[in-house]
Amino acid sequence: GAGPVELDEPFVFGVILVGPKNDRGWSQAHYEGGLYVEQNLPGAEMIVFESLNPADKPEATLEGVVDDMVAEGAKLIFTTSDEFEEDTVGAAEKYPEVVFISISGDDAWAEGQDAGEAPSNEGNIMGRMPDMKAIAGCAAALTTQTGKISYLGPLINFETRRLAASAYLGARYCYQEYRGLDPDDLEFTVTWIGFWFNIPGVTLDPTEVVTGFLDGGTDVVLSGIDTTEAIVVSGQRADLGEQVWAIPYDFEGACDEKPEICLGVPYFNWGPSYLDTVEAIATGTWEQSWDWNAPNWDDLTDNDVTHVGWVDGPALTTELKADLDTFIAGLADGDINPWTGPLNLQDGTAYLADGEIATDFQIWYLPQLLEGMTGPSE
Amino acid sequence: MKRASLLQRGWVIVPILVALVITALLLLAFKVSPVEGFGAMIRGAFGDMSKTLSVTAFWVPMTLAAVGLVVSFTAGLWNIGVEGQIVMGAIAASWLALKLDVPRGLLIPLEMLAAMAAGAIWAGIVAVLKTRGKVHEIFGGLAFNNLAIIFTNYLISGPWQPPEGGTFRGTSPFPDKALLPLLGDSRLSPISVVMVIVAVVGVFLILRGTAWGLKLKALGKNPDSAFLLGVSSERETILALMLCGALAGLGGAVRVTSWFDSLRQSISGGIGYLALLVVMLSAFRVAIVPFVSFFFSAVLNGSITLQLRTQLHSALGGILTGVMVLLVLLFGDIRTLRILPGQRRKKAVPDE
Amino acid sequence: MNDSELVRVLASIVLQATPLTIAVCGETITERAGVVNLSLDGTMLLSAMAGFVAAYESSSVWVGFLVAGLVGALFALIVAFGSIRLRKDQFAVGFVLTLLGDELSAFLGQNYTRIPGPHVSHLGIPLLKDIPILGPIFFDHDPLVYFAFVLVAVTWWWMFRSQPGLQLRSAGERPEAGFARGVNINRLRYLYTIIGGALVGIAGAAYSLDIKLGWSEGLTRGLGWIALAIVIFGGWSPIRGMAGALLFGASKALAAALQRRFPEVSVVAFNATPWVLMILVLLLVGSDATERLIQIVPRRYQRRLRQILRVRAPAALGTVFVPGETGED
Amino acid sequence: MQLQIKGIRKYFGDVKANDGISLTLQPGKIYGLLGENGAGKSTLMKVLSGYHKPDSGEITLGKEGVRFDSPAEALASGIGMIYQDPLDVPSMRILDNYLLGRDRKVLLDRAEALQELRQTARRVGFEVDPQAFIDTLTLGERQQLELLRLLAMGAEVLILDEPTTGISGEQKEELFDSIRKLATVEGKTVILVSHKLAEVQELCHHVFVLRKGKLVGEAEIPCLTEDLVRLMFEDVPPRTARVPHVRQEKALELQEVGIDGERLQVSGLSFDVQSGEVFGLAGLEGSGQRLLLQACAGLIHPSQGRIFLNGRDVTRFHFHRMRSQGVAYLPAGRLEEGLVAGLSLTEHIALATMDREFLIDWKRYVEETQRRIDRYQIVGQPETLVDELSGGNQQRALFALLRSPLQLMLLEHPTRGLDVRSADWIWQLLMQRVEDGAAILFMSADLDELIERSDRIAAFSGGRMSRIVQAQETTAEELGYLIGGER
Ligand SMILES: Nc1ncnc2c1ncn2[C@@H]1O[C@H](COP(=O)(O)OP(=O)(O)OP(=O)(O)O)[C@@H](O)[C@H]1O
Ligand SMILES: Nc1ncnc2c1ncn2[C@@H]1O[C@H](COP(=O)(O)OP(=O)(O)OP(=O)(O)O)[C@@H](O)[C@H]1O
Ligand SMILES: [Mg+2]
Ligand SMILES: [Mg+2]
Repeated sequence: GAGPVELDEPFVFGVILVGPKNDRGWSQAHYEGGLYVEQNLPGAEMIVFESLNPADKPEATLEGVVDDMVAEGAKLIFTTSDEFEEDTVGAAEKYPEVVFISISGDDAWAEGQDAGEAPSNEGNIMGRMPDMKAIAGCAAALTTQTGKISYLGPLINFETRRLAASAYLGARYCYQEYRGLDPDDLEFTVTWIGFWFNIPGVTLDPTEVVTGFLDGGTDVVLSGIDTTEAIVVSGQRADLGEQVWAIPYDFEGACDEKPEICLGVPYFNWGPSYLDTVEAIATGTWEQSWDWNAPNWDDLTDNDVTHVGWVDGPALTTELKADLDTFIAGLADGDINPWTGPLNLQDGTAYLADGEIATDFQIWYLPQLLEGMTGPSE
Repeated sequence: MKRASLLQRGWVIVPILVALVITALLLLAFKVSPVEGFGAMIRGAFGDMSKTLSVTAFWVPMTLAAVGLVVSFTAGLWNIGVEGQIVMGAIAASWLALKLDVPRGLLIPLEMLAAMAAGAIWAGIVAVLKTRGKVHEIFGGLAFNNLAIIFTNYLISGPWQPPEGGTFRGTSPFPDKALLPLLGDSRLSPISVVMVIVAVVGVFLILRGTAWGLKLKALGKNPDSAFLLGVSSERETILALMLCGALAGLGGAVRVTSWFDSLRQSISGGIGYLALLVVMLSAFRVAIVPFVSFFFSAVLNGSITLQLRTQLHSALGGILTGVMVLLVLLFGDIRTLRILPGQRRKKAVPDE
Repeated sequence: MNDSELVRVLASIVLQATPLTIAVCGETITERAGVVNLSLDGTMLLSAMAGFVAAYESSSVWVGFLVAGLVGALFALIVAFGSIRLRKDQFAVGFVLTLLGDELSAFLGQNYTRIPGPHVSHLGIPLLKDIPILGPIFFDHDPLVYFAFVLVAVTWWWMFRSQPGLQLRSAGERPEAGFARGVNINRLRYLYTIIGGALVGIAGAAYSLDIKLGWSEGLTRGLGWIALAIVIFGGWSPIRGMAGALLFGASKALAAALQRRFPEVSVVAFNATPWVLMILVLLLVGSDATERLIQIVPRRYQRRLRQILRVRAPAALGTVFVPGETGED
Repeated sequence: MQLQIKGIRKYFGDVKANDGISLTLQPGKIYGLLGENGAGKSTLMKVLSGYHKPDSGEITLGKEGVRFDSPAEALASGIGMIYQDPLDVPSMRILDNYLLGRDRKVLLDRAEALQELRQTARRVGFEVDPQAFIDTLTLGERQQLELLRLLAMGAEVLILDEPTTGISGEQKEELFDSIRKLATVEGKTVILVSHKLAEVQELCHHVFVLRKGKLVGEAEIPCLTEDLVRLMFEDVPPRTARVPHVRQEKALELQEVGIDGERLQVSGLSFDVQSGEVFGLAGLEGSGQRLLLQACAGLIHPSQGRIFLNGRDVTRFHFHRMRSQGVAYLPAGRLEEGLVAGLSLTEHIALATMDREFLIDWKRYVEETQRRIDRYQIVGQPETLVDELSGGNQQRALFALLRSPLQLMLLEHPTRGLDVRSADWIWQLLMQRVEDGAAILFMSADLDELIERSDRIAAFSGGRMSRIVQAQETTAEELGYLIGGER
């Protein structure tokens, strides 16, 4: 925030979630972002709508929820899923006096593929998660004993490919640099369940997928889905005396499910960006933008500043932590960039030439998984 | 036929009221005043014109499916597969909407026909599995529901992915000419209301006045006797399910061409199951279905506002309707209550 | 896959199939008595939720299982009461309960979503677990797994080798005959419907307290229906039912493995395996085509083959029994 | 122990099945219970054996009054009954069936039960394979098993409800021998329910005769059969004289037809039925005559041979096609197979008579239904649901559903459940059809009906058809032999 802002009148903002607000993952992170605003800005008032997805609520539409929220006085509405991206455009056009923030979208990105699609009262916010995923990948590579890492993927799109690939790049780098092993020996498998969270009968069951990973010799599971199955199942196996670890995702508190095996968690911290947005609107300084917010490298867990974060998990040993910190420091000052060529796509086509550094565009719109990763690209 | 007495007819109000009381108690248990809760629901359903239109728009596909279900229930069939039939209708309509470039006047009827055909075929498979493979329609239907949803997911994440790349949300929006004309800002298309009216009247007439309707009725009550009376049970089973599937498929088309503007994952999201409840609460009578269905739609839409206002889980609407159907099913007919303990049925007493 | 990997996969399948085995066993008991409890899917959801909440609040998994069993028994009681006393359509009552259980679990469990809670702990059986291959697959698990084994064995013995089992089967096959021999058919149907329901409830809690740890909305959705289909595939025998549950578990493990093996095939295609499998097994045990197939083989093998491939529902399944008043209505 | 029944009443709705019946039965004697259809014999026995609770009246066993809430209680007091349709569990083994209800323990004592079963079987001279499944047995064997079970459970009073309708002559002799032994040697009371006078004369010591729910007489055996007939029917109604209408055209022709039933194989059927002819089929239940009717109706297809209808090969025609060829089939079960409970008479008439029409002209059908109601003297309105009709009226309704014109009528027990007058009247209607050229192929358990109504008769026994006899020249005795499988 840019200094304390005082509200003359209550400021109502809406948060529309795709899952339940207590999912210990993506949706809860947003919900807590909203709570952060309420705590730090007296007079700010959040209204939440959870589980807006057609499987849970065929009768609900984004438009209808927005109608209700506007009727309740909302001046700002966060739509927190890529599922909502297109309907947000429609809602923004319907209520030009209300600001809409489509999380993880690209419609307001001037250089993006969908440039110009967003009306002027719609902005995009996303945390720069690939960096954190690289750290997660690194932690996994440092820890693995079997050389087998698995990534529990949700559905396949630009975002999920981007994140899985980042984790892979981080893992490769650390496997080679800190452990002195051949990164080509590292097995990195991605299994997509089919949606952001388990829809029984329709998606693969994440519990079973993780079980399959562990049975197959994987000892570190990275989660890419909104919910906590990866750490829960791994935790169960650890209780049986197996040497396995997990890295959950999305939500800062996700390690709590099973701290003993948690190597850390890359998480979103929406509070600061939400607060900035609310303040900007309250003071009339808000302008449309596409924000891909970087972490606060000085302290990845300072939740008053950083937009994405990494908390070390209790299972990370001190010596490994030293290597990980070296890696993080390298990322922070730019010495290390996992997205440096040569880099080939999964089908073998060259993506980055030797020494070439990926642009935001190339990272955001990654068309396939990378060479060396096992698992479907589309 | 004896006419039901006033008490017999009016009795059904009692379980309905009990269901409301149970829901009110549930609200109280979660520290929400029932007045506020039900008030929010009513405002959410009928608070302004746009809400009422939204309720109506949601009502359309549910009613179409429910009307179809009256036909399959008449034939004694448990068409749980209606959910998948809605989805297949949506897929077929989407297919034409995305791929066919003809004028609107032609495209929309074609979409509707394709949707009906797809729903009918999906139901037909379940029917043939039943008649030829002895797979009960509940299991056939259930499997094909999930297969239809999985097929949708395949399409929207694969071949029909929007050109700018996949999210899992759905296909690109259809061209305007592929969409049903809407009433103002709402998602309600007057054309779809006409379809409902035609369906209700049509099914009413079919069941009341046609030879086929009579055959279904006989089939549903006693397949063996019906067969000896000249009803081809296999053919009528298949046709009854297919007609239901066609109407459900039409409902699916309405979902993609007016409620949404594209094919989405979980395009139906349980509307088919709701339709089954609607039909049960309507005591399998087609003339009552539209009203019960409207009530369901209002409750569900109302519970969106309820959730927003009270932060209570919106499953409350489903609980209200579920408890109501259960109570009406169990206790709605006062005549069957007479066999409760202590009130055994009257026996003929010696009259000398 | 090397040997030890295969063993681990098989052990996981056994573990994952445990709740289904229990549910299938429960419903088999119910249906053998002549009642169809269609509410399995809703029962399992609600009891998974209730079981977790109870275990969480009491810090005891056993309280959790107890409460889950009671919830299952309550739903079963509603089905039994509706069909036996009020003579309503069993399918209708069961179906409504299915949806209601789903909604109730979502609503009542809303504040207990995805929080860590107590769970069943591991207990390898000494000696047995050290048997090569079989040991780790069957005897190095949670007590719940052994409970399922014992349950299946006891149920089978009860059904086919004990006096009460004869009565149970007579209620499902020919209630008039049981009645004539002094069996109180309807009381027995109440009893076994409730016992079956309680087992289904325990199966639900087995998910939230053992297999999937914790509660989240829709935790077991769809599995109740699968269990119902397995009861048919299992030919209303607990042992075959358990085989069906294992087969189903294997098919899901296969789906995940196949996805890794064939990345070029669309991810979602593999999600369809359980449902395709469900139709195929029901076709196998029911369709006339199987019968024609059987007739091809030499006559002396036919009876055996028919026993393996085909199933026959209890003759009085889903019918109402009114003692001494048959034919009066 | 002396068994006394006093003033038993049992009403079903308006039907007075038992209207104050009192009997006294002594041990060591075999009693016959006679009466026309619907006289109330089975009801009385079901009351006695605990299956029905009487509306009033009492039962005394020895000196004590007893009340039974279930058949099991009756059996515990020593009264056991064998029903026409044996009350066993077809999917179980004989031993399990025997064990069911034998004791209340959890553990089954198979060895002991096996011995017991063998012993009892030897006592009455039956042979059993305890491991066989019930559904592989014949009706007669199943009755024997029931008898064994009752004996093993200590029954002192044995009730047999028409035990000979479904068994062969040989089995009958066997059964009668054991019954005699049980009564005279072991001192049991036996009640034989029957309307076959010869059997009663052969076996019983004493008979009771019921009519319309009341005891109308009793007699020591031997006595004059005519006296019994008079007791049973009061005034034997004069039956309509039969005028033959046989024409010289083959309506139905069978050539070397074989049929595979589930439990029975019928083979080598070759005969024809002329237009206007009434062809009767005698035989015990399950001997193959029903299979024949169903095959002629197109409900099942013969495994070999051909069937011709008016010279046309209809072997592979299915039921609905046969129906449109003017073939009518009347099943034995009324509400199970013939009528649809929950539909009105008008709806039935519409279903049965409509042609390829799309809309139903309800007005026309209501009128048509009213006409048929009048014609067939059905007590009911066009909008009456068939399940609200009485049994006899349901039977009439079945006839009212027949279409015209008809080439061939296939009837199972056309007058079962009807009193003598109604039966006669139904036959008059049928004879009108015959006059119009229809052929009738019917089966009946009533030998008198067969002899009186048919032109020709054949009997079935164990899947084989006997030689064909001229009805006018045959006797009930000859038919009895044919039914028993003798040539
Ligand atoms: N469960 C019942 N419900 C209604 N009516 C019944 C029932 N059982 C018997 N009846 C009626 O009671 C009357 C007497 O029937 P019952 O079976 O005792 O006759 P029956 O003498 O045994 O005749 P049959 O020689 O045909 O066996 C009949 O009119 C019959 O329709
Ligand atoms: N020649 C045939 N071959 C095959 N199936 C036939 C044939 N004739 C009739 N059927 C079948 O039998 C059924 C009954 O035929 P029927 O001629 O009795 O007509 P209906 O009872 O008036 O009914 P509908 O109007 O449905 O044909 C028909 O629906 C048809 O499926
Ligand atoms: Mg976009
Ligand atoms: Mg009788």
